[in-house]
Amino acid sequence: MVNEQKKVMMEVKNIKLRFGGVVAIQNVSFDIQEGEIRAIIGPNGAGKSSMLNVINGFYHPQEGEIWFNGEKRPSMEPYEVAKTGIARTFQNIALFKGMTTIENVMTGRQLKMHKNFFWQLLRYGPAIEEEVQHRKRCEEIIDFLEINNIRKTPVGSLPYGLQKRVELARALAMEPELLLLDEPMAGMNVEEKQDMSRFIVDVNEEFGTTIALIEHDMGVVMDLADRVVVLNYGELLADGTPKEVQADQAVIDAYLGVPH
Amino acid sequence: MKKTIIGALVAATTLFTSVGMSFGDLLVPVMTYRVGPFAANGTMNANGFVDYLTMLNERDGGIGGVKIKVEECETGYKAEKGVECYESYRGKNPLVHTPNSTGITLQILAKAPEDKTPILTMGYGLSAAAKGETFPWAFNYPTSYFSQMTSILKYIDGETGLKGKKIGFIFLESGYGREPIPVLEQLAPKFGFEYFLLPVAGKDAQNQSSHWLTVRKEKPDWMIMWGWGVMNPTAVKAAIKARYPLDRFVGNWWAAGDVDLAPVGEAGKGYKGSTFNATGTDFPAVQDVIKYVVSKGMTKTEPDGPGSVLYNRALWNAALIAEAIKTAQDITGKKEIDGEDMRLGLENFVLDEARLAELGFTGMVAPISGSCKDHEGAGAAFIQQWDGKKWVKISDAIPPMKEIAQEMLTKAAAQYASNNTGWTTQTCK
Amino acid sequence: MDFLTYLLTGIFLTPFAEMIEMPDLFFQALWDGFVSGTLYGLIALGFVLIFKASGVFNFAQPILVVLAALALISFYKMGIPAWLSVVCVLIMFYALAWLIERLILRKLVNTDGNILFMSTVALSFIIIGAAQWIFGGRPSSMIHKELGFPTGSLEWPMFGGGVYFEMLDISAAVVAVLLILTLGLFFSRTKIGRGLRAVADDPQAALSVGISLNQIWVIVWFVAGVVALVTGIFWGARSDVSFALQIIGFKALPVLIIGGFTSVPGAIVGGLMIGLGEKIFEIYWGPLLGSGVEGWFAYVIALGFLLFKPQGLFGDKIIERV
Amino acid sequence: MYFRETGQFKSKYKEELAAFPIFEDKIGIAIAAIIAFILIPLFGLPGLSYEFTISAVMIPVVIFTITTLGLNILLGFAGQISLGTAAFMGVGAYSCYKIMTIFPDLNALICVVLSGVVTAFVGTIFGLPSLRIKGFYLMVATLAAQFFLEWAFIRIPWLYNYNISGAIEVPYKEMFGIVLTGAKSEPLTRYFVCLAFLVVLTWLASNVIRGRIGRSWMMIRDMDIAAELIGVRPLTAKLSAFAFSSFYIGISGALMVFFWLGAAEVESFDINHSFTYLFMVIIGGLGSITGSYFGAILVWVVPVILKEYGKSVFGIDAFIMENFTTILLGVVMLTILIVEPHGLARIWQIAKQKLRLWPFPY
Repeated sequence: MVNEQKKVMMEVKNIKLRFGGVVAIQNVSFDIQEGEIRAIIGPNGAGKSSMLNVINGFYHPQEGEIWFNGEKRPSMEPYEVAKTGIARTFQNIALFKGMTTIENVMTGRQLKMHKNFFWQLLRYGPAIEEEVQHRKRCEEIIDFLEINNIRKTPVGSLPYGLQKRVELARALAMEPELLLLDEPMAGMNVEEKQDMSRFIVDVNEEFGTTIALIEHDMGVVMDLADRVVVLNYGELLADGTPKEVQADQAVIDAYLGVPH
Repeated sequence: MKKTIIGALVAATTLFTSVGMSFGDLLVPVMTYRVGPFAANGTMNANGFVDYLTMLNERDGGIGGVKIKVEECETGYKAEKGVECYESYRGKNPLVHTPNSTGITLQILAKAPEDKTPILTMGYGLSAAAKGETFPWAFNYPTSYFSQMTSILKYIDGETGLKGKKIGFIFLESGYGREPIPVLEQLAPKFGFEYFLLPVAGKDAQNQSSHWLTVRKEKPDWMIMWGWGVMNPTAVKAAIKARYPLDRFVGNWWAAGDVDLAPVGEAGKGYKGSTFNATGTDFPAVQDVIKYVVSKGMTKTEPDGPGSVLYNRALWNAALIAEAIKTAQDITGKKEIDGEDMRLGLENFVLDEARLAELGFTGMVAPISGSCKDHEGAGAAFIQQWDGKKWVKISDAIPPMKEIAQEMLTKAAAQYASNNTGWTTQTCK
Repeated sequence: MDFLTYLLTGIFLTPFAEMIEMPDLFFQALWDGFVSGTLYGLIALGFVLIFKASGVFNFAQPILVVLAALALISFYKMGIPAWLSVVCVLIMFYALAWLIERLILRKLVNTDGNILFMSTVALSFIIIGAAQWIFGGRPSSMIHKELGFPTGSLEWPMFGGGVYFEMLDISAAVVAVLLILTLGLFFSRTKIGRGLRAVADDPQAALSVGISLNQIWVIVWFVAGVVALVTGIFWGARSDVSFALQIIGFKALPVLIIGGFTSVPGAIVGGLMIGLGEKIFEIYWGPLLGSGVEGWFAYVIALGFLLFKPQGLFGDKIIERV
Repeated sequence: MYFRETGQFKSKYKEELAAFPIFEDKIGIAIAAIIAFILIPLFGLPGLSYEFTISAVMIPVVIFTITTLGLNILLGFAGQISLGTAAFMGVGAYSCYKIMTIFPDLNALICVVLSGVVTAFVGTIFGLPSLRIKGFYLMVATLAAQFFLEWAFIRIPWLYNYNISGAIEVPYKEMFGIVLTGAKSEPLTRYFVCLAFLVVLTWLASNVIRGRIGRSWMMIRDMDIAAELIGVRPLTAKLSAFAFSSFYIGISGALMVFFWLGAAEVESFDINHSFTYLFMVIIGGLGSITGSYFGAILVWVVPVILKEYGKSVFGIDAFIMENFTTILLGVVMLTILIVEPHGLARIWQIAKQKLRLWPFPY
């Protein structure tokens, strides 16, 4: 369903990332096309999360370049990367425990709200208008992800599955161009996985957000992803449609282990 | 549940009655500090003051037949708590305030005229308060810090001369410690001596090793100390460690109490201090206090209290207030007097040799009488030396350099009045 | 212009000239700095012990020093012979450690660091109130003579003047070194020592391995009490025992920053650095700034460390994971 | 049953975001306002002399509530611990004194606000370490600020206009004919000035906290890494928290000296006061505005009243009462930490919840 000459949104060229002696990523390059669901898979410690952190500006690679929307991106701080429209969720949930669900989702709107300090003080006229307008956008996302019943409960007390969904809601509230999902379905039971997959597909189709997805469950990856990148020990193992990757011998060896 | 309600009711009623009752008494509040780094000295001040007034109640049934109600209020030598204590006596008709701290005095000095209650800071407080016309409501009999510093400098001049000498001034970093610095600034060029300042912050009072290393560096001929609380023994100990000759080390009357040198003991031999009251228990007034109060156990004083420098001075402080109350009663003819009458008493009492003999203070303190213009009395101070166990008087009374001190006091008073617009003054006839 | 020259000479020239001109004073300053450094190190040691073993930053350690000193003097005043009153203080500390563990630590086992830290601040307020009530607020002199520690001082004449070493300070340094060695061995060699380190890393894991958490914590607080007593004796001997010691106790915080939280040698090296640095800076550069700079010097040094080497010299690196 | 929220639905988001959406909250605030503005000025507190109530209990409580509010913004909402509160109050006091002496005819209230701005600036500078260090280390950095400022207040004579005693005296100031500061001012006028400051500052604080900036503080507090990834610049968030909180603390420092104490020495800004303010925030409840009120009232009023009753009714002398209140403070703090780490504010919320179901246990 995705034709070849799709515009490339992000391209990562021979990234090399080292922590002291440990090499996390060994010159990996791949691209993410606009509007597609790009999966990144690989065994534990393959460098998937590190790659996400590189895109996010949290880690700065020793070598390699990142191209975004056709321009070479200078080395940026995480909050600058967020400004360019890249949102993410976290492997082990990073919600704001001191706030309720609606407040957490509202934090996604941080970058969109610009009323300066003076208006904030008075919270009158334009300041309150802006707040209401963004609040409306959040309510839409909450309806979209069907978490209206937990709107006022503090996030810390929510079950695991719902917390993941609130995190997705927060990321969506940023209205990102590129959404990075770090194992959104880890630790979920079957129905929860189905719900989350449906949401991911809806987000991709309805909002047109490009999604980069890290996931272990091959079943989910196969039917969700348009293209798949396989990493192993920090190196690029394979890159292609799910069917091609499934057939690739190197990938099977990596996953099922090779007697050598 | 019932018991607590009754308890609360009783509490409320006694409170109201006690407030009412105080009008029948002569309420003399005193701010004390039995807690914190200044506790040792503060306890002596408090006990002496309270014991003397209790003695008057026991022996003569109060003053002019009216019982004295003396109330302590804990300040821990902190300005904030002092203000709190002052506020807690508003509306209870206190006769006079005894802050026992220069810091607190500065805070309440502006409030006293509004509440018509005089402040007596005996030998401490704002020196400029000596000028009665500018400070109608503040008194610092018998002598102020300016006068004392001139007396000490006169003593040094007598011992080794001042010309070409170097004097180190180590002082507690507070209103109290900084008060006499203008005297040094003024007299240094006049007498041709140089001086350096060694401020000791409250929290460094116990850690003066670097201060005394600077003393070794500067090599002064004389050291003068304006210390209080735990700073005093620490300073003398540090001086001994730094091999500084103790007979060239003079503390002011708040830095030379028994309680300051007891912890140093024999090693402190030679350290000098100025004072205006003699030590020892063989004065009739002290004997009465021991007989009527201390021996009957109606006091918190330790046995070593009576006769010590600070205790006797506190007795004299209470005696001054008692005499002023008596004078106020005589002038106004009223038994229960208020703040305004007390002010008159403080300006008109007469404590000549004869009166001192009656009260039993002969030989302990110099005679002094109140006056409208001069709220200080420019009293003399004499020097005593620690001989390892007790204080020994080694000089007779050294009057302050009157003209210099008075001129500085007038200037300081004028400056204070100009700083505070709308400051009430009085003109004496 | 002359202000600039005054400033430059004041910073670079006069101090060194003074050092050369009066070397005995310089060595005396070094010795005094060394002694106060060891005492800062001892207080910091108390902090490290409890932090290493229970992950709790014990804000009450300085007040424990004051409590130990006051208790010792009061027991002695009650007529108990000197060394016996030391034992009484140790018994008191064991009971206190047991109470603290039972009433506070047991209930706050897995709360986050801040709450535990705040509880020790509250604890220090309770101890201040109780100590003042029971032992009275009056500063009193330490009974180090009765404890048999030598008094008087040695003199080392040099260049006309002389450097004076108080026997008391020497014994303080000796005892401090002994204490550090025993504690260093205690932590690495003995069974309990290893248990302590395990508990510090991860209380749950230690529990699963069978180390009884509560018993370990009582021991730790007791050992911290012993360190507090030693510090109290020597610090009290140098200057009277009173509650102002607590403020000086806070100087141990910068020592911890420099030496690192979890290392015993770090506490001592940090202590010495602060002690020496403070003394020299105060004597030679102090007058330029109006003196009294000792109050904040240690903290400014610590701030410098914080910005460039947060985990201090010996502490283990703090790693932030996403 | 007293606290029935049901039946109060919000049709518009705007109502949802109002300061006190629930009707019962509105009543609660109204009652508190009546007590503070009308009852106490007229009758004072039962059992205490009227002047004492106003000038030794009420004025300090109002001032310390502003301080606690300021520290709560920094510690409760932005998660940056600070032990330099007392020193920042000192900065507020000394800068207000300087402003008043340099511009003698400037209105007193403007001087107080300006001193708040100056303190905000100084606070931000001392907040810079927070960019690199967190938690306990930041606390030691603020300790450096505390001790350095204490040293500066004594050693820079310019700050107290070179007057000998080193203390600052309060000049005589008046506005619209009413005497505001100086010895002649009525305690009642000073009380109302402080109360007005408190009300305005509370309103501003609650606005900012529920807005964008407040949310960025809370994000930094809960998980600063995630906050950064969502677009909150740690520098602006942390420094704005320090600035805003120091503004409040500076104003409370100026009010303390010019509208309560009447003069000030360095001792009123020492480290022990920083601990007391920390207690007020923690006992009151981190991250809650009503918590700041509870904390200030409990930690200041209870000991003062205890001392007053203890002295006059039970004749316990001040020495024992002083120690007793210190112990009591420590014990209350510990129980709060153990029972409910979020302080009185959370206990109040639980109480509200219980009120909703009142006759029924769950």
